[in-house]
This record gives sequence, structure tokens and C-alpha cells, in this order.
Amino acid sequence: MDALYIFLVLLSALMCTLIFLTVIVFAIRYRRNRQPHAEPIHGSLVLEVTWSVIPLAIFLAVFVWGGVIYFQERTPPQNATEVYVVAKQWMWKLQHQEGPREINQLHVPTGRNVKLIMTSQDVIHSFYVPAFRLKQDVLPGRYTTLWFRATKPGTYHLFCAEYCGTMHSGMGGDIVVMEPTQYQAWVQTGGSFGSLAANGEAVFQQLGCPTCHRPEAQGRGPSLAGVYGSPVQLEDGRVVTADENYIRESILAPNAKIVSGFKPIMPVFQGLVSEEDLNALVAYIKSLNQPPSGPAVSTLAPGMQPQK
Amino acid sequence: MTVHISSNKLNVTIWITLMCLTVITATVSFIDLGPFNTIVALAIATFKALLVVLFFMHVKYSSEKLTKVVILSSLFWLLLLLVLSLADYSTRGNVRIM
Amino acid sequence: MRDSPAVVAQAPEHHGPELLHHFARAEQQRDSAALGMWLFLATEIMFFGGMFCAYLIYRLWYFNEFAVGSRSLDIYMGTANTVVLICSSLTVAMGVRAAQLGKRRLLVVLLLLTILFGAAFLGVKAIEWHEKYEKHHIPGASFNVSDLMRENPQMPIDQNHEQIYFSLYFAMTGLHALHMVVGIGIFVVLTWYAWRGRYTPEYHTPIELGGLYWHFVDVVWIYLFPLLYLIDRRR
Amino acid sequence: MATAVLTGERENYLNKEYGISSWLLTTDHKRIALLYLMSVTLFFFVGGFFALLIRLELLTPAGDLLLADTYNKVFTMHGMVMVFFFLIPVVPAVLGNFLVPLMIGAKDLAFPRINLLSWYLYVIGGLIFIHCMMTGGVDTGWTFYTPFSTAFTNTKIVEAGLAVFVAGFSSILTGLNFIVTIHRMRAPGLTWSRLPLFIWAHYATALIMILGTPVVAVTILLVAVERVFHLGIFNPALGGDPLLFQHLFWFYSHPAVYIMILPSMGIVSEIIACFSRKRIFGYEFVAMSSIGIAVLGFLVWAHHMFVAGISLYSALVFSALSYLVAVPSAVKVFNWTATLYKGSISYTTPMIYALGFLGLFTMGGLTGLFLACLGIDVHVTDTYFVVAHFHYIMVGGVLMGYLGGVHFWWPKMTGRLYPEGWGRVSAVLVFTGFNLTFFPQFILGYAGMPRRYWQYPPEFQVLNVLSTAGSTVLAVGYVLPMIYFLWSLRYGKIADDNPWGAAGLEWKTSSPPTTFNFDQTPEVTWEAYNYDQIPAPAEVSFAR
Repeated sequence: MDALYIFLVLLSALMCTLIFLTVIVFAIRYRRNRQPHAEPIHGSLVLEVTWSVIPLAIFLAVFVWGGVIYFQERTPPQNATEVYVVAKQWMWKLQHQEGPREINQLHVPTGRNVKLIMTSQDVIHSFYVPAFRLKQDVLPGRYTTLWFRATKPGTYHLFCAEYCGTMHSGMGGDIVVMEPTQYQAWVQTGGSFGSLAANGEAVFQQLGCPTCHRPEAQGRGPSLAGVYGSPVQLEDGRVVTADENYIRESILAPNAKIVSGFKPIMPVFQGLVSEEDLNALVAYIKSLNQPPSGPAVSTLAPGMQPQK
Repeated sequence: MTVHISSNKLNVTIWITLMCLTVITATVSFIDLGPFNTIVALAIATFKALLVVLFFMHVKYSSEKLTKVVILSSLFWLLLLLVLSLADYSTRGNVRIM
Repeated sequence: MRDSPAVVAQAPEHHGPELLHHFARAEQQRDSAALGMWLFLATEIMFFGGMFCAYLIYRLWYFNEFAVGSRSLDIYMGTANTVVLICSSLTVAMGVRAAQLGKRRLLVVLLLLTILFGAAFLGVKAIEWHEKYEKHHIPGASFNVSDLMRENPQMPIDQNHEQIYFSLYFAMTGLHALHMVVGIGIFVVLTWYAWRGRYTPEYHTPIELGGLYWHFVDVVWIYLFPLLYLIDRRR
Repeated sequence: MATAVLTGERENYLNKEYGISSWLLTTDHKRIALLYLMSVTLFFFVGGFFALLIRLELLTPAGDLLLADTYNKVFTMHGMVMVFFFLIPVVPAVLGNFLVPLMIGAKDLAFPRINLLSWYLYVIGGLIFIHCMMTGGVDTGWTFYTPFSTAFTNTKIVEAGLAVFVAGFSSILTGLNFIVTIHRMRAPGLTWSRLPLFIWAHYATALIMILGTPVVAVTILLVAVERVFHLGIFNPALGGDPLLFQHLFWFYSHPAVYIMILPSMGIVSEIIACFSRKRIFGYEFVAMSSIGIAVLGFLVWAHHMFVAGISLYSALVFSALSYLVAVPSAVKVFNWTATLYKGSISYTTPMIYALGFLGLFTMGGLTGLFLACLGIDVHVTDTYFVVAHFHYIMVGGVLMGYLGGVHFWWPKMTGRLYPEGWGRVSAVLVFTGFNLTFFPQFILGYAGMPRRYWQYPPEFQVLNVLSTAGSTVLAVGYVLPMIYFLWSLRYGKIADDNPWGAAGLEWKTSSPPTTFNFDQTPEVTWEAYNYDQIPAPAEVSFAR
């Protein structure tokens, strides 16, 4: 991203000096008492076309370059470790997959792809790490994702970039990048919360989800084993990929999308599940994709292949 | 405006067609045409709107090209708003639209 | 200073073909007034356009809620309203013709008929809104659509999303009704001036502009009716 | 501004009648322009005061001058006053109202009474806003994003929305007036290719006013309805979508920045042509680029939302379209520079302002390319880089152009000459003060300081102190013209009809012109900028 920035700075500097120099030279060369009578020049089509087409070509080149970078930034790799971020008015709460929870702090090992799955409890915030040149607004009511791979250990600023109220400027924090060994040591000492997926399963049981969502899919709700990332056939014929937003919406407003072959009897959980529990639930459902490492036995639901 | 005066006979015929179209669009909506229900409803509404604009508002007979330009450009701008915001909504993550 | 720009070229003090000081010819003044009116209608198209954009997005997102909400509206009242407005458009069109031919009494009668139809439209609208009030379908604290859920078991709806439909319904019909009230106000003034015989075949621009405005409000309703009432009436 | 006692015995629009009602009930476009001049200048100094408060607060990293809430209200008020009550109305309502009829040989605008109604709507909107400001203000930023503005703040959003709604209609009616006047009331012989570029620019601006402003009016209406009835149209907790608000808001607000800059481009075209005694290079291209900017301006709005959560593909679409809209602006800058070639340039105050505009607008435009580029925008949006970019366009562009225009047409408006020496001092002061204030903000922005921050990490302090120092120089630079313009009303030399020897119909009337501008409608037979047929002004006191 910096290379693109420097290229544009140089290009702009060149254009600025070019225009300023011509203006100054013309202003001095053709000042009034050296040139009492101006020559009536109407214009030239050739010149007009050249200084329309050339800038357009340069602009489109810069657009493509910027687009490529934007594309890479917005498509997280498959195997990234996930961290759930909940933005609240004037603080950031982060939950690692391995379990540790942090406030306004994010400890990350170097060299590993980290994917942030972010949502907000109240207003729009924006997760901004100037050092990584990354920013992503955090919207209430849905997930937005951001991924990065830290390379140099150190502590970097974390800001909230979207105005969110009184302490908008106080809503900062730090991203602490550590060597992988130090990171493991930190995870151990980070308190035993148990992995996020384990918490998710506890919430799953507590809310009574298994009564309908049985692994062998003969319950009244669709089986959730291997649902994450695979296409889901809906009642009205649409096919939707089950990403985090789909899972979140199916929990909070289940009637929005009914899986084909099932009746709309799932209760609405909007307002009954806190953001942290919701994140835990989503992490648990995603953990059902791997082969049965967790206690829950996951078998293949009829007709749906979990994508590896 | 133009000096064109539309005869009462024309006004009444336009009025009758509009009434019939209203009844048609109301009844057609009860028949199940699959995805075409909305398209038919909008087509009838557009046709009725055209009748009112062209005949009742004297746009058909006015020699003034500018009036037509103003109407078409404002409809085009409305289209800009709808289509470009759809560019965002139809390509969002889990596709909500067919 | 009535601030409604609908009646554009004000009639100053004296009678006769009013030629405002800054126009060279009467024809130029009439064309300017017409162009001004059409540009004002362009702003109105964009004004309603913002709401149509919100309607389009939410209809694509919450089709079931829109269908159930649309089904809860009384289609007979909606059709009646459309018929009333089309009749009012007819009387306006004939009124403009009467003004062009200088038939003063016919013009006044037609303008009064138009005001009558406009009032009828608002009356029907008031009845519909009152019915919605009784069924607690007005968005806000006392909003609940359990009755609609029972009536449409095969269509699962979410309470909050249903509120979006009804807030858009009330916002759009409310704005349209407001334009109707302004229209009736303009037509009352036009009738008063017409009664005093101010409009002659040479000078009747305010009548034409009032007519344009009225026809525009009718066209907006022609689109509102199918988009709000006929979303999904299929058995 | 009491009508100064003018020694000139000729009757003109200022000394034709006196008294309050002759001003408050006038339908003369020239008097309405002066009414706008007074009210717009009042709002400029209100907004400027808030700007100074912000800069003072940012002298120190800790928030020690204002409380956090007060600071949020101050930058919101600064934004709202400047955008809705200064930048959008200033050039079209003041110079546009005064000059459009004069330049096309008409006696007045097409609808003089609606013109006065526009001013009343503007003043009523302004009073409502001042009342809202005095009794609590708004703390959502001038963009009042939802769901913060609808559910998470109890400041006076509905009242501020009403003020902006009413002032918006003033802008719509001015636009409507301009389009009808330019179409219907041109003098015989004044074809479209002979129109001054000032008129082209105002025609394009009027197009945007007509087609854009209603959408923000409806958006404010929906926000007010949502706040009053607790609906969920934009509130995600109740099923709404906050991004829909941003789409509807920016659909107007991006073309609104072109409403601000286009008229100033028209002024600069007039000034550069007059003081290099030459026709604008490529007249048709500059005229068409105004219309091009107005049309393309409506296709690009979502480049304000690249990180807001819109889909990947729409971001690509809007980024590409944003680069299209940059081309007409570039064409204008190249044509202005080419106009100087082989001209006979004199450094009067308007020319210094115009050249200042040229420099600052170029920098503003080029940094716009950074923001349109997706890769860079992710890093620099919502930081001080954006703040610097739009201040370069609005303060460097719109304001420099406006001040140049007021200096250029002051003799025509008041019949008096302003003191040339002081004029140049103020021009240079504004230019340097401006660069000192806003250039450091580019560096701050790239270093990562977010905007609308009450307190910031200490490493950004040095540049912020530099920026505050610059803002004081800028403040002095703006107060200076105010003083010597008022001074010139009484003591300035009497101006003749065409002190600059400029081309254009407005210079053919007396200065100040009579109430009906032209005794008999002029016949236009010459091309737009026929400076080869107009003698340069004899005395050289103006030109060095």
C-alpha cells in the first residue's frame, strides 16, 4: 500500500510543480508591461484531448492498482485464526478462539493470519490500526470482517475512526505483536476461560438448542454439523452461503430465512442473547465443521457436504 | 404552455381508460402469475402515468422540447439513485436477492 | 406571501393580461412559468424518489413482511382512492379547458368538484389510518402484528421488520396526503380568483400550473397504489 | 448596511428608495444579493469562530480547553454552519443573484418574488439553527450518521434537521430560478456559445441543486420521523439499515460539494480571462466540463463509504466512477493555465486570489485522487488527510474564488473601489495562512490521526500546533477584507462603469446599475471574451 501511496505522492508532486512552474513562468513572462497586447488564442482540440485522455489513463491505472490491494484486504484467507471483536460505546472487547478475553488490547503472534469478526452493540465504530494501514467500520446488527498478518513485533495504536459519541477519541487501545513462543506463554497465563467454542457449546445447551438441532438432522431443526461455509437451500428457492452473518441472522431473526423442508417455529432470540454469547455460539457452530474433536458427534446431514 | 385545448371527448376517453386500468390492476393482482405480478402491476401503473402526463398535462402536444427533457432527466436521475444503490445491496455478502 | 411555488406567476394588483415588468412578451412569461413548474415537479420526483429507494431496498430484504403488510390493507378503499383521484384529474383537465375557453362558471364548478374529490380522498385515507390505529398497526410503542401472523400462517414475519413496512407505508402515504392538502389549499385560492373572474383565455397560467401540480400528485398515487397495496395478493 | 450617501447624482438601485421595507420587501435581484451577502457573512464568522475553538482545543493532546461533549458540539456546529449556511449558498446566492440577470441582459430573474422567498427561507432556517445552537446544539457531526443520530443521542437533531430542511428549499428555489432565467431570458443574440463561463457554472450548479437537494430533504424527514416515533427505518436494532441512510445522505452531499466549487470555478474563469486580457483557452471544453462535473457528480457518492461496509463490487464500481469525475476538473485547471500563455497579465487582488485558487484547487483535486483510490482510502479515510483534502477544496477553492469574485465585482455592486494595496495584503495573507493551517494536516492524516478527535496521542502535537498557528493567520486574513470593504463604502474612490476593462454585459451598465439594469435590452453580436476588441484600462494604478 505504501508503494502505491509514494507513487501517487510523486505523481501529484510532479503535477503540482509542473502547473505551478508554468503559471509562474507565464505570469512573469507575460506580465502587463512586457506584453501590452494579448494574442487572441482560441484553443486547440489536440491539446484538450491529450490532457483529458492521458490523465484518464493514469487514473485508471491507479484505480486498478488500488482495486487489487483492496481486493486482497477484503478477502480473508481460509485458515486464519479468528478473534471476535465487540465494539461498545467507547471500548473494544476482544475474545480469542483459544479463550482469553481482552479489553482495548489485542495480543497477536507474528506471522499468523488473524481474522477479526467484528460487530457493535450500539452505534457504528471503526477498527483502525494505522500501522497496518487497515480500517473497517464495525456495524451494529451484522458482522464485518478484517484480516491482517503482523510481521514485526511491537505495540501499535488502535483507534476508533467513526464518530461514536462523547469518548470517541478515548476509545483507543494497542495491538501487541509478540513472538509465537511469547504468545503461547501469554495464552497460558491469560486465565482459564476455556476455548470460545466450549463456551459456545455451554450457551448452546443452556438455550435449549439441541432439542431441535440434533446432529442426525431428524430433529425439527436443520442439523448444524458442517453448515458453516456450505450452501443452504432456502424455502423460497434461494441458495445462500452460510457465513457468519447468515448464522447470526438465523439466531436473531430466524424467520428471515427458512431452510427448505423445515417449519418456521424457531423462537426469536433478538435481545435474549448478549453479543459475547452470540459470538461464542457462532464459534461453536463453526467448530462443528472440523472432524469430531469436540464432544459433539457431527455426522453428515443428508445432502449437504461440509466444505473442507 | 401551448395553446392546445384538448376536447372533452378526449378527456373523457382518457378518464375511462384510466378507470378500467385501475380495476384491471386491482383484479390481476389476485391471479398468481409467479414473479410477473410485480412487473405487470408496475407496467400498468407506468402506462396510466404516461396517459396522465401526455394527455392531461398536454405534454404530447407541446412544441416545447425542454419540458420533455426535464421529465426524462429527472426520471433518469431517480434511476441513477435506485440502480447504483442496488449495485451495493445486490452484491452484499449473503445474497439476499435472487 | 403564500410560499407555495405552485402558483408561480403571482397576479399583481391590476386585471388584464398581467405582464410582469421584467418579461419582454407575455408568451415568454407563460413559458417561463411552465418551465419553472416542471422543474419544481422534477424536485418533487426526487423528493418522493428518496422514499421509493428506501421502499425498494426494504422490499427486497423483507419481502414476506411487505407481503403480509400489504395484504392487511383494505384493497377496496385503495381502489376507491385511486378512482377518486382519477376523477379529480378529469375535473382538473376539463377545468383547464374551461379556463382556456373563458367559461368562468364552468371553471368554478369544476374546481369545486376537484376540491370535493380531494377531500373525499383524504376522508378515505383518514378512515384507513383510523382502522390501522385500532388494529395497533401504527409503528411505535403499541405496535403488534400478532393478528397478521395468525392470518398468514404460511408467511413467517418478524415483528421489527413488519414495523419497517408500516413506517414506510405511513411515511409515503402521509407525505402524499400532505401534498394533497397543499393541493386543496391551492385550488381553494384558484376557485376564489376564478370566481372573481380573473382568468381569461389570454391569462390563465395559475390554473394550468395548479392543474400540473394536481396531476403530478395523482401520478404519485398511481404508483403508490400498486406498490403498497398490491404487493402479493395472490391466493 | 445602511445605504451610504452616494455623491453620484445618477439614480441607481441603491439610492432609488430607502428604508427598511424597501430592503425587506424588495424583489430586485441586486438588493436580494446584498441581503444574502450580509446574512452569509454573519454565518461565515459564526462558523469561523467555531473553527478557531477547534484549533485552540487541538493545541494540546489532552482535552483541556473544552469538555468532550462541548468539543463534539463545536465541530458539529462548525460543519453544519459552514456547509449548509455558508458554502452552499454563498456564491450562487450573492454573486449569482447579482450577476446572472446582468450577464444575460435581463431586467431581473424569472421569478423575483420566489427569489425573495428563497432569502426568507434561508433566514428562517438560519434563525431556527441559531436557536438550536443556543439551546443545546447537536453532537453528531454534520453528517449525522444513524443509528447514533436517531437512537443514541438526545441533542436537538430534529430542530437542526428542520433548519437544514428549510434552508435546503432556499437552495432549490434559487436553482430553479437560475435555470428558468438562463433558458428563457437571455438577451437577443446571446447564444449558448456566447454565454460567460460564470453563467455556465451557475447553470450546472442549479442542475445539482434541483436534482440533489430533495433527496437530503427526504432523508432528514425520515430521520426526524424515526426519532419522534421511535421507528426502525435506519436503526439496525429494529431491522433498519444504517448504510441506507449513508447512501441517501451521500447521494446529495457529494454533488453538494460540486454545488460549492462550480460557481467559484465560474468566477475564476471570469477573473483569469479579464486580467490576462485574453479569451479563456478552450472555451467550449471549460463550459462542457462544468456540465460534466454536474452530471458525473451524481454517480460517485459511495466513495465516502468504502470502509463503511458496502459490498466489494460496488466499491470497485464507485472508485472507477470517481476517477471519471476527476477528469473535467483536471481539464479546467489545464485550460486556466493555458489561458495565461501569451496573455497580458496584471496582478490585481482578484488575479492573486484566482491564481491562489488555481494552486490550492490543484492540490485539493490531486489529493482527491488518493481518496478515490481504494487501496489508499482504507488507510486515510476518516483521518485528517480527508479533513485537509476537503478544506483545500472548500477553503482554498470556494473561499478564494468567492473573495476574488467579491473584489472583482465590488465596484459594480457598490460603485466604490476598495483599497488595492490592502487587497493584495489580504490575498497573500489568506494564501500563506491557509497553507500553514492545512498542509500539516495531510501529514497528520497519513500518520493516522483520526478526525473528530477531542484528545490525541502526543506524537501528533507538533503538527497540530503548526496548524493552529496557521489558523490564526488565516483568521486575520479573513477579517481584513471585511474591514476595508466597509471602509471603501464611505471613503473608497468612485468607480466608473468598467474599472477593469472587462468583457461581459454586466460591465455595460452603470455601476452600481439602475434597478432595471438595462434601459433597453442589449443586442449581443460579439463572442464571449472579446478582449482583443476592448482597450485595457488606461490608468495603471491597478496593474503594477
